[in-house]
Amino acid sequence: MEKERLLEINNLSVSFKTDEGVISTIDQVNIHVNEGEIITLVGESGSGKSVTMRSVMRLIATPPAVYTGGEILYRGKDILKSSEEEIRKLRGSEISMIFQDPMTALNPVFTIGKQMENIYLYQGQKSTYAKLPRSRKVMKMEAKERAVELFEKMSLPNPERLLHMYPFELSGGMKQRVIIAMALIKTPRLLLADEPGTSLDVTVQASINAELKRLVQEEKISMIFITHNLGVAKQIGERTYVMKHGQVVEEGKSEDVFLRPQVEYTRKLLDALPRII
Amino acid sequence: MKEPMIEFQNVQKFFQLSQNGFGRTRTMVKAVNEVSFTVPRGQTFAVIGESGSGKTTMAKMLMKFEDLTGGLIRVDGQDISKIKGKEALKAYRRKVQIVHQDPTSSLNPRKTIKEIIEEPLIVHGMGTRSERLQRVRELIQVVDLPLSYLDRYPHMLSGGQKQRVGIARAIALNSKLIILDEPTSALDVSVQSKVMDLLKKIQKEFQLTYFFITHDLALVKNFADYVIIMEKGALVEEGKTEQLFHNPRNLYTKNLLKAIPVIGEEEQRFLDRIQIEDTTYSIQGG
Amino acid sequence: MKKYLLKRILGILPALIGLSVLIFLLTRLMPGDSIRLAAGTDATQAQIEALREEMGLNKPLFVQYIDYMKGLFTGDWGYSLRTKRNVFLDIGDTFAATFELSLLGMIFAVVIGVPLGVLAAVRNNRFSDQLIRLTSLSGIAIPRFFLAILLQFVFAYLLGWFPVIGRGDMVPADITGLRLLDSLLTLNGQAFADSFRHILLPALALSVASAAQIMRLTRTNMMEQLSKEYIVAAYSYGLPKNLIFNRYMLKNAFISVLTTIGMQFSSLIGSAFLVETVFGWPGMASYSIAGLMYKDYNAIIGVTLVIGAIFAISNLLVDIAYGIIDPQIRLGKA
Amino acid sequence: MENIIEQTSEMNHSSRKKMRKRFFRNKMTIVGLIIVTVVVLLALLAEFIVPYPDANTIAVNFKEMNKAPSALHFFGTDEIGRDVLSRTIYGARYSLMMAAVVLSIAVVIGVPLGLLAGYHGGFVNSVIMRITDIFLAIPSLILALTVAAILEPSLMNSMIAISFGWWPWFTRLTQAETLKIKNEQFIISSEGIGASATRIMFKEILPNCLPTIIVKISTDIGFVILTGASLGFLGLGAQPPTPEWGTMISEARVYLPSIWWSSVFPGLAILVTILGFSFLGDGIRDAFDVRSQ
Amino acid sequence: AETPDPQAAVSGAGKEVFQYIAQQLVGTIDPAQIKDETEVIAAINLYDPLFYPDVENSSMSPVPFVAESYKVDDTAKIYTITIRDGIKFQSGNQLTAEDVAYTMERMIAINKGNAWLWSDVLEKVEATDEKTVEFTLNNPYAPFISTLTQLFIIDSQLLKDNQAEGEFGDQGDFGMAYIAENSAGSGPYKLVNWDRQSFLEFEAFEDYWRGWKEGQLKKVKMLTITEESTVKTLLVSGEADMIHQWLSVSAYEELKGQSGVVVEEDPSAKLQYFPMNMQKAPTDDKNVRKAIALAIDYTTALEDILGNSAAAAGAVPVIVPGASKAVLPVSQDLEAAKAALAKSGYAGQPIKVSFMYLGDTAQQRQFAQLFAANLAEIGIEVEQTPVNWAQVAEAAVSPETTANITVISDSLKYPHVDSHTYGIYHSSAKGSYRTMSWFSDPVVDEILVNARKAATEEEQMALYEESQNLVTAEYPAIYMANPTHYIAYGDHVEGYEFVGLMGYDVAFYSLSVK
Ligand SMILES: Nc1ncnc2c1ncn2[C@@H]1O[C@H](COP(=O)(O)OP(=O)(O)OP(=O)(O)O)[C@@H](O)[C@H]1O
Ligand SMILES: Nc1ncnc2c1ncn2[C@@H]1O[C@H](COP(=O)(O)OP(=O)(O)OP(=O)(O)O)[C@@H](O)[C@H]1O
Ligand SMILES: [Mg+2]
Ligand SMILES: [Mg+2]
Repeated sequence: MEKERLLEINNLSVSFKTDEGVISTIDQVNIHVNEGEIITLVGESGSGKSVTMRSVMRLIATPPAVYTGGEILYRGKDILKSSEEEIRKLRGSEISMIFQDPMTALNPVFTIGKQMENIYLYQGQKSTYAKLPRSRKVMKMEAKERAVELFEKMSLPNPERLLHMYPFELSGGMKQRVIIAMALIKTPRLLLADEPGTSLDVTVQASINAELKRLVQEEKISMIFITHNLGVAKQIGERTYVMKHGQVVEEGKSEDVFLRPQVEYTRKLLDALPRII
Repeated sequence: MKEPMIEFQNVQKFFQLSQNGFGRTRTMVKAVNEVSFTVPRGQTFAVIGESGSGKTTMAKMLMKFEDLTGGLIRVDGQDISKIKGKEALKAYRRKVQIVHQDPTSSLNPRKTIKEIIEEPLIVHGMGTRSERLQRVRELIQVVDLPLSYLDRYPHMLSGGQKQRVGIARAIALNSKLIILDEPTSALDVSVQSKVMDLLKKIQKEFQLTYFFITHDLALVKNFADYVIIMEKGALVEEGKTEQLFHNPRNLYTKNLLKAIPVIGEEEQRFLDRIQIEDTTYSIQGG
Repeated sequence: MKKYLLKRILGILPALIGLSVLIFLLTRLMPGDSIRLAAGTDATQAQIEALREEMGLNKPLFVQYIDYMKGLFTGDWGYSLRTKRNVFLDIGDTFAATFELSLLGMIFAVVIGVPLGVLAAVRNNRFSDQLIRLTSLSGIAIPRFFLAILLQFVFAYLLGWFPVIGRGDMVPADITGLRLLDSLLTLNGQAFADSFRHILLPALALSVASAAQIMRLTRTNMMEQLSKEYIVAAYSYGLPKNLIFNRYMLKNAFISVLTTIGMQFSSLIGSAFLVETVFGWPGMASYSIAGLMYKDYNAIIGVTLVIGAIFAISNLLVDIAYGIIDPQIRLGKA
Repeated sequence: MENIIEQTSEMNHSSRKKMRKRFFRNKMTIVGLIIVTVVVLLALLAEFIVPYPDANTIAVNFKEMNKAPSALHFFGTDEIGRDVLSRTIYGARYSLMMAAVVLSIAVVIGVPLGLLAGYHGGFVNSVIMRITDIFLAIPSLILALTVAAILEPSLMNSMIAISFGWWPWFTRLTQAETLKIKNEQFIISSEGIGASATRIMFKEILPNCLPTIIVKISTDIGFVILTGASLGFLGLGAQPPTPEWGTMISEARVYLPSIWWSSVFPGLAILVTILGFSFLGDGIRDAFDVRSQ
Repeated sequence: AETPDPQAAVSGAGKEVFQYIAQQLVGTIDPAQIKDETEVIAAINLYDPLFYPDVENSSMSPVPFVAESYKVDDTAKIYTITIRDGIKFQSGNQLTAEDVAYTMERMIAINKGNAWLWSDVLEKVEATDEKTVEFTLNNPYAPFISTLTQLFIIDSQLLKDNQAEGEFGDQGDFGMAYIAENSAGSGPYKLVNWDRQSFLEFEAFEDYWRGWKEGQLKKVKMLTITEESTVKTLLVSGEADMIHQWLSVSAYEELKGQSGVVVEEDPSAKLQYFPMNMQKAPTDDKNVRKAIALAIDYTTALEDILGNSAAAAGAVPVIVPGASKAVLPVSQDLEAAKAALAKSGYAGQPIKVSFMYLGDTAQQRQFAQLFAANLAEIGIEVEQTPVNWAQVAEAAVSPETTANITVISDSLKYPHVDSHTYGIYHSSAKGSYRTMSWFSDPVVDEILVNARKAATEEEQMALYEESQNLVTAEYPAIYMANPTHYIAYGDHVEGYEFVGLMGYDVAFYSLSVK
């Protein structure tokens, strides 16, 4: 049974204007995600995974980026043609993103609680002075409850205390979990996870990935999971897209892509993996 | 039997933290605590452990960048704590070389590849200018890079190429012991396998001993002869690679094995066999 | 935080002691005979010798230094050869004026520099950004004394909007010696207005270069913030722009601006000497410059140490502010 | 083989080209470059350019004193009838020389000390940095004033006086850079090779500090000129009849506002020169892509 | 807004303050320690001297002031002075002969400031009764009465009441601590506020013995500003009422054109001259000095630099009684200069002279440049040494440190020709900025001593003139000008009268405003 198309990237092309001239970075990329689905995006460094995802969030500055073609349809509406206002309303509440590096993705001078609260209160608002839908006090309470709930689900110890801590007081693993919780505080429909925790220890990374997958499934959130680790890709996504030099070279059910690769490039990548038996 | 290349006997290294000027209150970090092992010649000896478990500290002690807090390290039969004075140190460092984790920061961005590879030769006063140049050319061919790269600066090279330059420099002095501190963790899988192949080739060619630090168990499986596992400064498990994979005993080792992301069904089954009795595995992180 | 502060305070002392030794040596190295200068051209040899003895200048240098340092803590800062008074009193008379001027200059610099910097960053490379940058550079490039003369000429002489010189005649109750503050404390609006009219031009002349520096730095820092991952993240959460700019970015950008404020304060106090000369500001400048000309040992040492101390304290305050803003330091994990 | 060489030089070329491109990206940089070139040329060729070469000598012409700008004297004449334009052009020489001398002294003293302190750390670092702190504990203008007063005012002495408080900044900068760089792995590698401390400091660390140092030099040029002018203003800088800009302003300011030309033009010269160097400095910074402090 | 603000009244009163701008800070207000012009200005307004120049008759010769009359005995050694009746100190005490004696004793004991005028000549001072004080000299001393213009009478009772521990035995500190901060005189003004780094504020002393008339100044602020352009701006903008005499000539020329400003010019008793160090090569050779004196372009100097000043005729300003008529102004004669140089012991050698001047004074810079150009014409190189005033005083200490030529502007220390003859050229006067020629001649010494004790005025003046003739023949200095004395004030100010004695021109009592 076909589910609803949540996101559809059609023939997306992106170029960058640099000192050396205009460089085409994303070339005719097609990706889609259905309601409740988890897909993975793999590819070597620089293949354009992050640029594609950030395009969905409209987080790439233009210039230097130039959208040379294609469309990004979120529930049928083209994100690339939306106004700033509309985008701001989407961000965080409909589509959320988890960033690659936990060390730099948290604002160092505010407590975790404050940062979560800000998102809960002001997400989608035009300005901090705008009138809030509910009483500020009530919303702050709600924000706190929701944050604690998410922290618990991410197996973070001592969630209440965590709210009063600053990023530098947390370990890398904890930060990465906090970042995930932040992205989910407004319960988006679609989560873009850009290589969460690659800079962390293998064991920590493995458990974070497991927790993330569980949480997303529990909350019925769709997810695009980016990684360059083929093993991880296989374990997490139902479907997989393989990217190379800004193009999608192979896509399909993860089982198929990894066990029966159709494309030479995918095969080469798989061969390069060290075998343990 | 030949003398081992490296011998660690109850080696300890403690760091003092938060030294304030007044009180005597000090916190100790036991970076390496009572570790003993021997590394035979001509083999690859792998050290595995999570971040902060003391791997790099061991490498630093081997390089004589750090003194020991306790115990003894012998390299090539020589107690390295006895090496004193500039000249002796220089001579020792001809024997031991290191390849670092991050290929970008391990090359001086303001020097050409030629200058970088040539540096050890100059420092040790080896050969005339033209002889040195000859040697640099040889070396760059050993690591499969085109000669034309000699005049390039590091930023014009890809990660894998930079790591090759690092390797060329490490073998320039004909050192027999090379420390590899996570040499491929910053590289893509496909590049990683090429660099590892190169390292294997060179090892065979020059009979090198590798002290191989990593946190990637899968890599170890294909590359190392012997493995030790470190956890919080202590050696928690050791053994021949095969043995360790088939019969892990330590909880942490098991967790590490379970965390290897694999593709094949067979491999998955292999990992699934590992039983973890204790399920209260808590969160850790750097 | 406490430990951090204690460490900072203790860190200042060696530098100040070092400074005292340095200046002490420098003054004794001065060629020429300051005692003769002080005694006056008509003084006899005996008079000169007497004065020399009175000043303790025939003792060994080391002893002189120790004596001086002892006096420093008991309020005996030595006798000024020129004014014939305890240097402590002389500096006390002039200190508040210089301090008020520099302080207001600093406040102006921040109040002008930071918002302009933010504006320039927001309008990155557009016309207004270029204009702000060009003006700010000119602000740095124009000699402060020259700017002071120009401001005085235009606003006091040609337009007559402000008084030419001085601090004004309306002296509020002397509480801190800072007239603006004192008149606020005593709710004396008249005196406040008068003091403000007098201090405005000199403080402005003083602040321009620093404002320009702060503006440039704020701009650079804001630009740097723009590319920070947590700012991109903040956008991705759909947060309003003003929240991102005014809190997330500015607070971080301001931390590094803060560190230079201490430095700017130092250059402000230095330049206050120039500006005071032009605006007849009754501060330490004329006292110090005359002190230098007359080789008035104790005056030079006194002034230098006071300025060194202000500088150190202002850096300390900056550090405290820094600690308050930067949680990493506040929570003592630095 | 030929092909390879060609390819290499092309790569080198393109990196330099990138730098050049970054350098020229901002139009202000070009303006700065032009200003600096003109000022330097004026300084070097003053004798051949100035309309009244004797403005730099003891010649006097009291009949022509304090004359407003005219076709004969574009910038007017000063208190003894000398051509202000000529003196302003000569002034470029002294101001630039001042900057060059002060910064040379500061770099020669400051940079090696900074390398030493940063690289060796520990006791050496403490001693050097504590001494540096002493010099930094007081505004550099005031330190320069004190030293200038001690040394008897003259151009040479004001340069010494300014240098006195200038080198610590270079020490501090170099030390901070060295601290950053010394933990880079390429330094550890060099140590691992057995390279000597001197070699590491000067061959490995120094080249990496250079961009920062050069940027600092380029922005400092203006500040040195300003400080020199301030000393001149307080009568402790270059002495008459030296046509140093600060001294010229200082001499002529008594005639303000009616006789404005003899102080305003040297003032403008300072302004324009410093603007030029600032623009250029910004360009150099962009070229090296070193973040401003 | 209905109720009048009491503060507004105060600010309105601020307008009544007469503002005078001085060029230099006041270091001390103790009459026993005052030295320079601004200090004398402070003294003349706070205190009353025993004698005062005869301003009413436009003469500098001293007339009794606090003194009522005086007598000299036949030996010309004992001066008996009667004190005027009814003079009250600001403290309310009556001014008596006791106070005069105390003032002089204190002066000698402290031995600073003007003490040198009397320390060598005074044998004793004694108040013989309430009204009479007797000065006994050890030698006849012709200018004695003139020097008493510098004796400002102190309230001895007040000082004794406020005496602190000190080095002067039963006189304690001679009230030095007290008088350093407070005025203790009978002068027309009381000190109300003194900010040492910028201003003094005076207020009229209601019971002043000469009384008060409508329009006289009630409140005066004497403010020190060193920036010349600021001083001009202050006067033109009306913020200042009167400014000092030390601006550059061009500044007064500029001010002349401004509406509402009066620039007053007077021929002065100042002497602009350039002592040549007679004990340092090459100016130790009379012919070199002569050559230098003849090489200078006096016309340019007088017209362009000094703004139409009178040429100096020798060592004593022309308007001072006793100035020698035989000495004439020198004028440029390059041929004669070259001839003199050829006769000198340095003929044929490269000659270099050092020239010391105040670098921050426009006029002196102009002189330096002019001299350099003029002397180059006869082959003498000038090494310019711009300095500040402190350095001049310092250099004056010995012949070695004194430059070959120094720029000096000198005014009468007391209204007597003795100030410019004995005070400069007698061998006993040494080591001050006035004596940078290092002139020393036993014949001149003797004439000067004789002049001081001469029996009749005629004889005395003849001796003073003779000394001048002898001195100038040696070319100890380049005598340039008796420069015009400038002063500028707003046109609402009346009553200004030029006196010519240092500091006396700025006696606020003589002024009034419309
Ligand atoms: N702002 C930019 N200006 C110029 N080029 C850019 C910019 N951002 C990205 N690129 C280029 O776009 C390409 C794709 O980058 P992207 O970050 O999407 O790679 P990625 O697949 O996410 O790699 P990684 O696994 O290393 O994160 C790269 O070649 C990169 O250099
Ligand atoms: N110079 C030092 N001073 C204080 N503590 C140190 C120092 N060097 C290392 N440590 C501490 O010693 C422990 C071991 O560090 P080490 O660098 O050897 O770990 P590692 O196993 O190499 O980790 P990674 O995988 O992150 O490289 C860590 O807790 C570290 O914080
Ligand atoms: Mg990416
Ligand atoms: Mg490590």
